[in-house]
Amino acid sequence: MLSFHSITDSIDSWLNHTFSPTVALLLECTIVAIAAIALFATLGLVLVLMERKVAAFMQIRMGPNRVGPKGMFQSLADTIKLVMKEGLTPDGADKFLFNLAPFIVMIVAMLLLAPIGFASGFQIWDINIGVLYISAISSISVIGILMAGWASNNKYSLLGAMRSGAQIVSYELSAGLSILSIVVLSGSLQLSDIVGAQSNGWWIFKGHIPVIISFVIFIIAVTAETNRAPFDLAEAESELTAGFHTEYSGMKFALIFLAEYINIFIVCAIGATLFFGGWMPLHIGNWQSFNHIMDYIPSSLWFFGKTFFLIFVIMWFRWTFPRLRIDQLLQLEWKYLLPISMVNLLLVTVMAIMGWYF
Amino acid sequence: MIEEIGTTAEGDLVINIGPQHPATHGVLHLVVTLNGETIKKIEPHLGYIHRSIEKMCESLSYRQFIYVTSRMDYLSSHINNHACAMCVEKGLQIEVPPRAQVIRVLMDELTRIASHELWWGAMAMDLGAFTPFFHAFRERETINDIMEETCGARLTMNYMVPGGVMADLHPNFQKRVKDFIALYKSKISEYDELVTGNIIFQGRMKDVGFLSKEDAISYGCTGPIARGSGVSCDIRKLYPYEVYGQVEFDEVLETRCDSFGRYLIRLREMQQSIRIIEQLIDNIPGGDFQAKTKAVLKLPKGEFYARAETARGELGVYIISEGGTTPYRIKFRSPGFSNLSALDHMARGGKIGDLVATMGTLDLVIPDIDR
Amino acid sequence: MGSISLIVLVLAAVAFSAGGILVAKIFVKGTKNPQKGQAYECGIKTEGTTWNQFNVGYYLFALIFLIFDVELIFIYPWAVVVKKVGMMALFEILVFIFILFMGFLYAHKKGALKWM
Amino acid sequence: MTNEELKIIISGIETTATFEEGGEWINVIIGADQWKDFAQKLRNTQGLDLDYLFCVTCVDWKTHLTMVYHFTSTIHRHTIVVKIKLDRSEPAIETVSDIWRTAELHEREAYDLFGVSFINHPDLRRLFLTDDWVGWPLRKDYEDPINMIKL
Amino acid sequence: MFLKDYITDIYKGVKSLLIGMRRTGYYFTHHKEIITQQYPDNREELNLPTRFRGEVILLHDENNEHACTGCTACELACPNGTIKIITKFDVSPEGKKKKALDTFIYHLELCTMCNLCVVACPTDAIVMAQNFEHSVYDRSKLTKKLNKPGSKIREGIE
Repeated sequence: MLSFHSITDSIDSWLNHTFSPTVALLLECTIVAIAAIALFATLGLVLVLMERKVAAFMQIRMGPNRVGPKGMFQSLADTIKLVMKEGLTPDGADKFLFNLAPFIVMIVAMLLLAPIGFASGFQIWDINIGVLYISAISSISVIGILMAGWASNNKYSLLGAMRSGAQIVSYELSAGLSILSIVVLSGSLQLSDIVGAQSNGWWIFKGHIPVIISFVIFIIAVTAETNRAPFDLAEAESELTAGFHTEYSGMKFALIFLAEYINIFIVCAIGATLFFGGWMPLHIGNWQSFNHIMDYIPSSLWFFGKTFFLIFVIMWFRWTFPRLRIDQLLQLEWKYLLPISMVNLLLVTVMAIMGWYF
Repeated sequence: MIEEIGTTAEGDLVINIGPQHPATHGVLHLVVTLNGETIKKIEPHLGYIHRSIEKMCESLSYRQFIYVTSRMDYLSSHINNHACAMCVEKGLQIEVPPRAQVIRVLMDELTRIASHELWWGAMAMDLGAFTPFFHAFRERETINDIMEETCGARLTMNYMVPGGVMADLHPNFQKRVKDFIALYKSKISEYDELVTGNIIFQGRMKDVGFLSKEDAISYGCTGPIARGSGVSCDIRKLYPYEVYGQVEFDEVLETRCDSFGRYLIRLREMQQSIRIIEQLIDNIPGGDFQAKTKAVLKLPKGEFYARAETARGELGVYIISEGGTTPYRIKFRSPGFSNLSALDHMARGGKIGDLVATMGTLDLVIPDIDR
Repeated sequence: MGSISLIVLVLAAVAFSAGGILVAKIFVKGTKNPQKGQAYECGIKTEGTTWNQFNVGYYLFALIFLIFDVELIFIYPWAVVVKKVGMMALFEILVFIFILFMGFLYAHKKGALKWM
Repeated sequence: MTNEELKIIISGIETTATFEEGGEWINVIIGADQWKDFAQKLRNTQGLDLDYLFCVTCVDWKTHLTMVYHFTSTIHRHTIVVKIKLDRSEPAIETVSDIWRTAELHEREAYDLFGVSFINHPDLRRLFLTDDWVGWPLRKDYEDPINMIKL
Repeated sequence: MFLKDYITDIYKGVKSLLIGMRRTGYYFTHHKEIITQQYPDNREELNLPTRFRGEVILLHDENNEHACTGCTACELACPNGTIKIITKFDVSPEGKKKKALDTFIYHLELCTMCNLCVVACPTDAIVMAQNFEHSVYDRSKLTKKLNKPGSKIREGIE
């Protein structure tokens, strides 16, 4: 069976046989970098097209259907357009920070790729504090947004950045707490361990209602953290035209835009890993034959399938709900999500200690 | 905090919202003074689309000037034309044939539904929900198609002439309108599912943009805005024109006084319009669709004032005639202009998000304000 | 791969972003126009400065977040070992979350969580 | 309330008021000096209660300007029209924007297009036209060779 | 009681959101409801109603004859000065001079399709055509001469 694990292993052993260890390491680094960049580019193209198609079908229209078969190359054409656009920097802007901001958001998005297990045994860095690493790195993205908003010297951008600051830091808490409930159940911070703990069933099934609650909280919190509607107050185009990236154009805009979509992918990938067992195939109790068939589906397909399902849910939110107001947004977090997730964490703890899960 | 509202102090942010802004639905320019997110003052700047229609009309004949008024409130262009035609008829003392009266009322109500549909979609879009906009256009397109078939145009129909309507109804008209009513009734529950019942939407709309009954009268608000504050001001009920006196419908009133009240008013008004259409569609009397008029119309010396209930409120047409073929002075009392004056009062103390919600319920059409 | 992957990924991100911007630079033939440098404010010139003192409302949340986030970090090591320690861990975290919750209620009562 | 009854009440509160026949509503003509007082009384006199000002406009009669105010009472549903002659060279009249809030924008419009200055108006500026515009477009003798198309 | 309200709030809120998602989910899976018209592709099926007002045309029959007497009623009726009629004097075989149409100039760029000229025409010589694709690269192309070269007035039209 073709799997990423064997491919990476064979590449690794071939490199180490052919070259000296230093060169092999360098070459591996290059391969990883190229793979990451390729993943970024592909994901950007696919997710933008997916978003537009999902939006279109929900809005009883066709969506992009001119460029390529069924409009498949629409986002490629858009990318080419964005490359051809002039990237302006406003006169009054803090030029250094203004140009730095897209790099920051891109670096954050890229760093978050490291601990994600894309397939069985296919992970860039299986860090033993994976969950902590993710919470830590994802907090940095707010700095990029604040930087972009403040440096633009534009009032809309400033307001958007400020909103986004208050919003992201608030939702960080309940996202963290809901992730913790899985950590409690799995007893490890390492993502591969968490996936391994779900080999006999995903946490969302094994964990009863408390895990479902923490999953709902997680989805709401990450929707808010990635500035997606209904929490897109940082952009809020009917209020602040385009929020923190009002002044960005051309390639710099494209980078911010891309990073946003990559962030969605990453949080959905983490959600899939924590709650849906990552690359683990679906196994149902003692149905041996069913479980065997499921095993034949490659693990990477499982992972991407789950992730894209979560992405679809987040898109579904966007094209259904109106936007919240800033005070309601924070009220939702501080009045509902945070107390609930605290209590929920205790419930999960009791469940974990008593062993009340399958 | 509250006592600071209305003053400008250090640390306040002055932001221009409009003329090129997604929430203003046109070229309205608001200068907003903010403290953090809280609005302290709003100053509307108008005139970006001012064409001085009143001056233009002074050089147009009584047949010609009607078409210009379609360009004021283009979403209820038919009702604008109606008010103008009624004013001319008042001056000439023309009796409009019953068939024409019914046709006019049918078209008015279709226009009102189309206008409210667009508003419903745009309102949801202001609050960040894009999908309802497209769903609203599905119904609106059907009305536009009906209009196109009978009147010859989709938006600026110019179907009215002094004394009646320009052409008879299209043979398909009755059937298509009935189809539309069936379509509308099958989709009405979706409006509640998608928008009205949504908790986020209600949270955004409730207790936002408060306008008390006294303020609504003092600011000269009409239409759904005043009715949302409990002011009875439906011209169709108070001063019935054409066949409005003979059909059964309710004047929708709400006493919530907030954005959500105004939102509900418009939703229910659409249903009242459907009710009017249902009563009339099978009872269109025969006869002429136009009264006999002279080729060149001359209004007698005097002043004439006619009003009609557009989708936005009371439209008044005030003609001063010196006996010639053109009006000496014409004044359009447009609903949007008065409604806009209340915006500052309604939005003060709220957030930027509230401003958008309030402005959405005002249903501003900028050419109507600028004229 | 180990921690070296972080450096690799940062470099990849920088290369990707810089590459994109540079490629765009090659293609774009920009024209000079003083209007282009203006900040976008719906086509009207900006009034006053943007970088002035700002309502404190936004920062309060950042401060409260800081407190809670630090507390949250303490829960991480606990979460890993909770299954091994058993009942004792539950009591400990009960006390911890109780104190945290009291702090939360205090902030709520003080109106710090209300938007201004 | 019929027009005759209204006439009696109005004559009672303002002796200098004259009436103009014709038209569906009662037309009251008073001088600009009495206007502010009269407006207060229109709003507050019991039985009149004209709380809703729905149309404010000005007419250029080439020899003079006339301000026209349309009032309705939302309680009694009667309508009256008040007309005030103004000097054409320097038209000035007291504002009523403190009695009816809607007048603020309407008076700015009249100022913008006719050049009537409203005394004590809180914010009397051009509404539609730019602040440096010369002339009053809706006056009959206004000429704008660039923007006006003669048919 | 506080807790009960708290939980009912959450329940109601989540329910309303799920109802909304069910509606959009329905449309996502039911592609038959799509109402988009693929405009330039559906030119053939595009059925404009006969009353649709696209532009003014002067009707010509197969003998290249029209019904315009050059009476300028349409020119007077037009609010925008869209129509300009230039007349000439035809000399009939009996030697009588008769006013006739020379050039019917139509400024499409000024036209608002208000139909007043068609209503005003005493001989029904002009009608509204259904063509709506008027875009051109040069504004001057929108000024049209409506009477075809060599056309003349139909017999019996006064």
